[in-house]
Amino acid sequence: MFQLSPEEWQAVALSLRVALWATLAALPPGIFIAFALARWEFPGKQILNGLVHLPLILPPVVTGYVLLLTFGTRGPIGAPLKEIGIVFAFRWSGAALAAGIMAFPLMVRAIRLSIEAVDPKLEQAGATLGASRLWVFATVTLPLILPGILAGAILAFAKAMGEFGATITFVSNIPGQTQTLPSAIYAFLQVPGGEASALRLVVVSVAIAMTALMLSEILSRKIAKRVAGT
Amino acid sequence: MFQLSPEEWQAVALSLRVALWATLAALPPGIFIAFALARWEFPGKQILNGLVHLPLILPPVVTGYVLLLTFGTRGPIGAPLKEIGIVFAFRWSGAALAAGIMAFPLMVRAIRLSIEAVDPKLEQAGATLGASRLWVFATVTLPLILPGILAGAILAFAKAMGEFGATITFVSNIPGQTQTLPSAIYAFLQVPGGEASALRLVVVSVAIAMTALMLSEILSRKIAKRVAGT
Amino acid sequence: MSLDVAIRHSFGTFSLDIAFKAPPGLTVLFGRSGSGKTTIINAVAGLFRPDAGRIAIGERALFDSAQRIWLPPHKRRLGYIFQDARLFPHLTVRQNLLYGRWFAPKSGPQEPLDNVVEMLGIGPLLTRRPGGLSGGERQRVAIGRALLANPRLILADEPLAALDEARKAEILPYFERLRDETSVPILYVSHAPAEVARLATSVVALQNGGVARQGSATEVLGDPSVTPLGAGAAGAVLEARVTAHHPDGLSELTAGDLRLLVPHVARAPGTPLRVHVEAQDVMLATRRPEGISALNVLPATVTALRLGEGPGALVQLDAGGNVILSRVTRRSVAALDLREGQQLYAVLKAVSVAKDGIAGTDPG
Amino acid sequence: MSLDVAIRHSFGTFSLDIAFKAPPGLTVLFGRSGSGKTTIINAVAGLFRPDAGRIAIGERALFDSAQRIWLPPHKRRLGYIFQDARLFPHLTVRQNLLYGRWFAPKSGPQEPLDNVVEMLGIGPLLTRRPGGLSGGERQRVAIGRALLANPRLILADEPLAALDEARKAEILPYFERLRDETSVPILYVSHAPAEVARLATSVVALQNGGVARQGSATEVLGDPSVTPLGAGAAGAVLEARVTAHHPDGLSELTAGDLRLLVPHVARAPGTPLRVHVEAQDVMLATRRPEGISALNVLPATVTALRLGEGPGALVQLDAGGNVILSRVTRRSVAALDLREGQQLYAVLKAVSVAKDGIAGTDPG
Amino acid sequence: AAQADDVTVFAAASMKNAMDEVAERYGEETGNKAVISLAGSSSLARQIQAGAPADVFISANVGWMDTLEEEGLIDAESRTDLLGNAIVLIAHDAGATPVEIAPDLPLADMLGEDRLAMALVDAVPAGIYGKAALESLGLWDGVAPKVAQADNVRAALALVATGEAPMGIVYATDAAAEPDVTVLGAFPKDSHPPIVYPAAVLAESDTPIAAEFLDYLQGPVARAAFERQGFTVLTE
Ligand SMILES: Nc1ncnc2c1ncn2[C@@H]1O[C@H](COP(=O)(O)OP(=O)(O)OP(=O)(O)O)[C@@H](O)[C@H]1O
Ligand SMILES: Nc1ncnc2c1ncn2[C@@H]1O[C@H](COP(=O)(O)OP(=O)(O)OP(=O)(O)O)[C@@H](O)[C@H]1O
Ligand SMILES: [Mg+2]
Ligand SMILES: [Mg+2]
Repeated sequence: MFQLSPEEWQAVALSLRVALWATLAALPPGIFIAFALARWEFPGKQILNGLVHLPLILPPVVTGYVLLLTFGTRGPIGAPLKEIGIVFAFRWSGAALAAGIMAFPLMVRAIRLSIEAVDPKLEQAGATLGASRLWVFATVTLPLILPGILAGAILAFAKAMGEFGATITFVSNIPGQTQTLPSAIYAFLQVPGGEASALRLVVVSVAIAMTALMLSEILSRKIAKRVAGT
Repeated sequence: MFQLSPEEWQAVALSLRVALWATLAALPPGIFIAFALARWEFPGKQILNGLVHLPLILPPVVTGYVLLLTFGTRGPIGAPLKEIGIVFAFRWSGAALAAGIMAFPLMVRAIRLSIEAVDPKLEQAGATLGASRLWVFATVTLPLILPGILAGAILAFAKAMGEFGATITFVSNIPGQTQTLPSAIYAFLQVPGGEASALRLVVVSVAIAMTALMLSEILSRKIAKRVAGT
Repeated sequence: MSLDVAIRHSFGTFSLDIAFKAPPGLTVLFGRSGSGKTTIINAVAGLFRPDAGRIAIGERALFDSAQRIWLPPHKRRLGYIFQDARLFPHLTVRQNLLYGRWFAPKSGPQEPLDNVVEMLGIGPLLTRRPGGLSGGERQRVAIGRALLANPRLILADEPLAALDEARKAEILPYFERLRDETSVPILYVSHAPAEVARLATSVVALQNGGVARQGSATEVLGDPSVTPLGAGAAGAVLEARVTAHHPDGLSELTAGDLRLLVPHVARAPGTPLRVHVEAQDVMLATRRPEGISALNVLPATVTALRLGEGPGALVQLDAGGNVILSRVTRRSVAALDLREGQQLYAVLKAVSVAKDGIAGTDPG
Repeated sequence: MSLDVAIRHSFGTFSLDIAFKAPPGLTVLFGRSGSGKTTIINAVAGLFRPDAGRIAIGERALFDSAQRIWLPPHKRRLGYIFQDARLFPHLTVRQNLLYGRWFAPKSGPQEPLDNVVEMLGIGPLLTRRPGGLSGGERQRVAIGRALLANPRLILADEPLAALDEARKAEILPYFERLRDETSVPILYVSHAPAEVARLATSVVALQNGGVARQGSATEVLGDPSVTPLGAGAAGAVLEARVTAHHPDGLSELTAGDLRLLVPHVARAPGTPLRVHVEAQDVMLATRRPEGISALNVLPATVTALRLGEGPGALVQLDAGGNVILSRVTRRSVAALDLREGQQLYAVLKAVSVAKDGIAGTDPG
Repeated sequence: AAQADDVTVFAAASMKNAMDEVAERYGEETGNKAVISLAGSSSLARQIQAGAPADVFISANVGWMDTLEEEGLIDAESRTDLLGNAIVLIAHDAGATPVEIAPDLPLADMLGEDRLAMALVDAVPAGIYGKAALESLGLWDGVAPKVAQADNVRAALALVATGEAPMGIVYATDAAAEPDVTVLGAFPKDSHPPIVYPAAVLAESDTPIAAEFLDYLQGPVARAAFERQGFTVLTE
């Protein structure tokens, strides 16, 4: 039963790549926005917060469609990017973009919650010892929110592994290029007799995500232990 | 442009009802499981954790299909429930179940993160003053994680407002009974020229979710201020 | 009720192995920073489960590794004043104070909130939340919270460390009352000799996770061979009794055959009192000095003489049946030709005795 | 360098309105719990921005509401020892200690880590994380962290409160050295009279958010009309100098025309020293007493006499050009017929002076 | 297309089995590679509107092909109605007796309190055809409140297969392959607009093998594959 066809292997590899990149690329802006939302007051904060949550609220098809309109090669962002050689449409990078955007709210929330849990008194202590805001962030806040970042990243990774609606709407379902595991599963489910094949892929997808989840739990426990101090 | 048809109003009302119930019903088990994952060690913990994340990883159609198989009137859970008069299939309650399950991992993560941020020393202090575990939870942990619960709830609400794949697969789309906003939006997007109609509904959906988001931010800030102490 | 503690535990490099019996009253744990005081208190509270041992109040075991007994903290009826206050940040000060009340049995005597609030001077804080409190305010609320829980065992980990002298002077009598008027055993950590001398029924001195010495306050503080509180703290503890109040504001105490004058003590005649006389406050004279301000000139006999390694010496005296210690220089030992059995006078200023050694003293 | 502080701020019911100038050296802030000490220190550190005022070190303004100057904390080059230690939980003790080093300019004298670690006795903790440290261990690491940041301003909020006497005795000289050998201004909060007397160059007494009194340590502690540390703490601070070391372990000090014998002081002859003589340790005698253990019998003249409301009285004396205070009972005032201008003897035990009043004293 | 000998085909997802087979055979025979991207017709059409690098489009939905043609996005010359299909009424019950689907069919009564599973009746082709058929037979008003609309025909099939809905309307192709459903009857051909899958080469396609592949789809190999999946092949 676990013989995967070369195309399916491709889909596995692509899903992994997409989910990894989506997660990694979303992390820096995710951390930054989470920090801004947790610690700063600025005009438009509520709007930013709303924007971040948008992909959660909209049906994925709508998000995918919006991406297609804006990041497509003829879209207002896609066209100029194409000029400088960056193309998302119908590339795996587009799948990563879609997955990253869909996963973004989950990641930001998790990181934001951990930032809010950091005692500002520790950050103050860092400042009195000469660390500028940025250094305080890097040496105090960041290490203390590592478990939150990890939680955000794993949520994002899981979401990216499962993301389908926005991806297939934005970059279609081209084997070897944009066909991720969920898209492949979807295609199997559209025809008679495809269930067994779909199930195989579901199992693979779940196995990957569970492994990632387990690793993150172990890592997170390690971090927590260090901070608890022994 | 903002004339909604009576059917669309129904969809709006239904979406609100579904999202609210999904969120409310998910809260108690969400808090419980988050607590178990954050504070207890027990065999099968990793499996529970995996199960909770499953709806995130699986394509929504698969989740919907699994729900249909288990909670359908002939499913292993649905059949006995039917005996006692609880039916999910083709009911708004089924939509709420699907939305709740899809939103569950987001909620649990948020709450779990806040539980992990509660200083166990405060809980110990409660215990020394005579509070049993349950009382410590109710009087110390719970009030301290309110912001996390709120964050989890609002994430779940937003997700439930946007959930579509699992819902339509499980309870299909019956106007007035299971047709939520995302289903309606999806339907509009399937036909050429439906974009304008879809947009109207998207705007309504976003407006509702943004309002909820804003309220939660205000509430959460109030809670945080109280705890910071003045 | 007495408290029995015998525990063994090891944390990596630090290992604890102690056993002591705290008689009814107040037992002071002291020892240098890191000697294991908080660890012991946590074990008694049930916040930490030692590798092995037994902890019991009277006959009731709280923990017994051999019999696999383990009473969870919330069943121990504790009043634990933590070294770090640990107030509940989401509750107001009043709610913090009353927290233990929710869980305490409603029967039995209840300390009225108002008394405790007044003693601690936290009335104006009641509606605030702990967030903005000062260090000392926090500490006081933490004391109140523990005391108001109607505990059957009080654990106090340096409860007064963050407080000013005036505030300490207001709170100390409260602990004395608890010690004297209730049967609640109190385990009290303190570094301050004044507190130890004044409060301790019994003293357990810890060193590197072991018990270095244990005994009654009189024994431990009066033993010239141990100076666990530092040389400066050696002193005698006299069990005295108020005999009279003089119109010029002085009170007269009797301890054995001794008569002592001290500044006014707000206790009725007949009340028993503990008086701490620090060795360094006792001057020796070979003839009765005259024309001096010191009011207490006590005939005494040298019973022991111990020369330290430095320039000092500790002289143990018997004065009217009481043991008194005096700290003098070796030079004086030579100049006065001090010997065991010698008759002389111990000279003691009234105000020195009052310094911190007596309950209810009015700081004049 | 001196520190100028003038701030106004109000938190709901509590309002702060203070102005003081801290001369070079160590300025002790004291006052009862909740009087605003931590608030002031936080304002100086830049952790809290008062409604109005000005804070400056020498000519350099850290904060000036009129000129809209606000230097962020990380540019103030601070060494802040927090009342709650605030160690970084994710860093080891060593990393905590060296944290400030990353940001301090590499030029200039650097205190070696080892010295500080040894003074604080935290060598065995270096590789541990703060999580499992005891209260006192935490506090010591916090002291080390602040001192190792090469600060140009030290803020110490009850740094020794959680420590045992022996440990305090080891750390106090370090603060004395900082005070005497560097130009770093130190703002130091303490409730302990011994610390105040020993460390303070200048003292600011706070009450309810205002400055109740300010002056040099000698002035504040020597003024019989104020007893901000409680009556027990009144005392004189003598500016003395080591003149000789005697073979029997005593050291000889000179203050004005006065010669004092005290237990060995580990300073070279010629070193200036501050000696705190508590009023309650000074006995008065109308004729020179003989055959007594006290080594210091100082001819003195009564310059002021102040009867308190209780049974006590404070007598101000001139002894060889020094102001000395003595606390006696009213009964003694009557018995000795004390009057201003009277010639008499102040009797002082060597060990009493040594108690906590002198730097570098070997606790014999 | 990425390479000269690659052809990218956007095809409705319901054609997966047949298209996979055709593409494989095409590759073996010509050495060229047909890359098949399967998704909903609406997604694919929108992607083509946004400039997708596809060469051939096969839609399950005539409306979308019309839209693309109006916008000049396909080579109108090449457009051809490739496949046909039929819609059938199915039941979960294995022993159900076949019925004749005619205006007198008591469909509403047969359903009772239960649901009729269909694809979205205003959005998804199978649903649109089904609704049209019921309307022309005069049955729609009776059953409309009982229709459970799934987002695609496969989901509607699943509702019947699990027994959640006792009856449904799906393509004959899907019904044939699902063992858990019984076909009650086919809708008369004239009760709904013809069910066709139009195919066309895209206007922007720059590979000559696009037309070649479209031809291949109409050849014998493809015909056999399509017929094996139950489609009617409309081209000669
Ligand atoms: N945010 C705030 N809101 C209201 N009151 C406050 C706030 N911060 C401080 N206070 C009050 O200001 C007063 C001064 O506090 P501060 O911490 O400066 O006292 P402190 O002198 O350091 O006392 P302690 O010796 O107890 O540490 C206290 O009564 C405190 O309750
Ligand atoms: N989890 C732990 N891991 C390693 N060492 C620990 C742990 N917990 C406590 N210790 C060590 O045990 C020793 C005793 O700690 P404890 O808190 O009982 O000291 P203490 O007597 O209360 O000191 P202090 O007066 O400073 O509060 C300390 O040296 C501490 O570092
Ligand atoms: Mg401790
Ligand atoms: Mg303070």
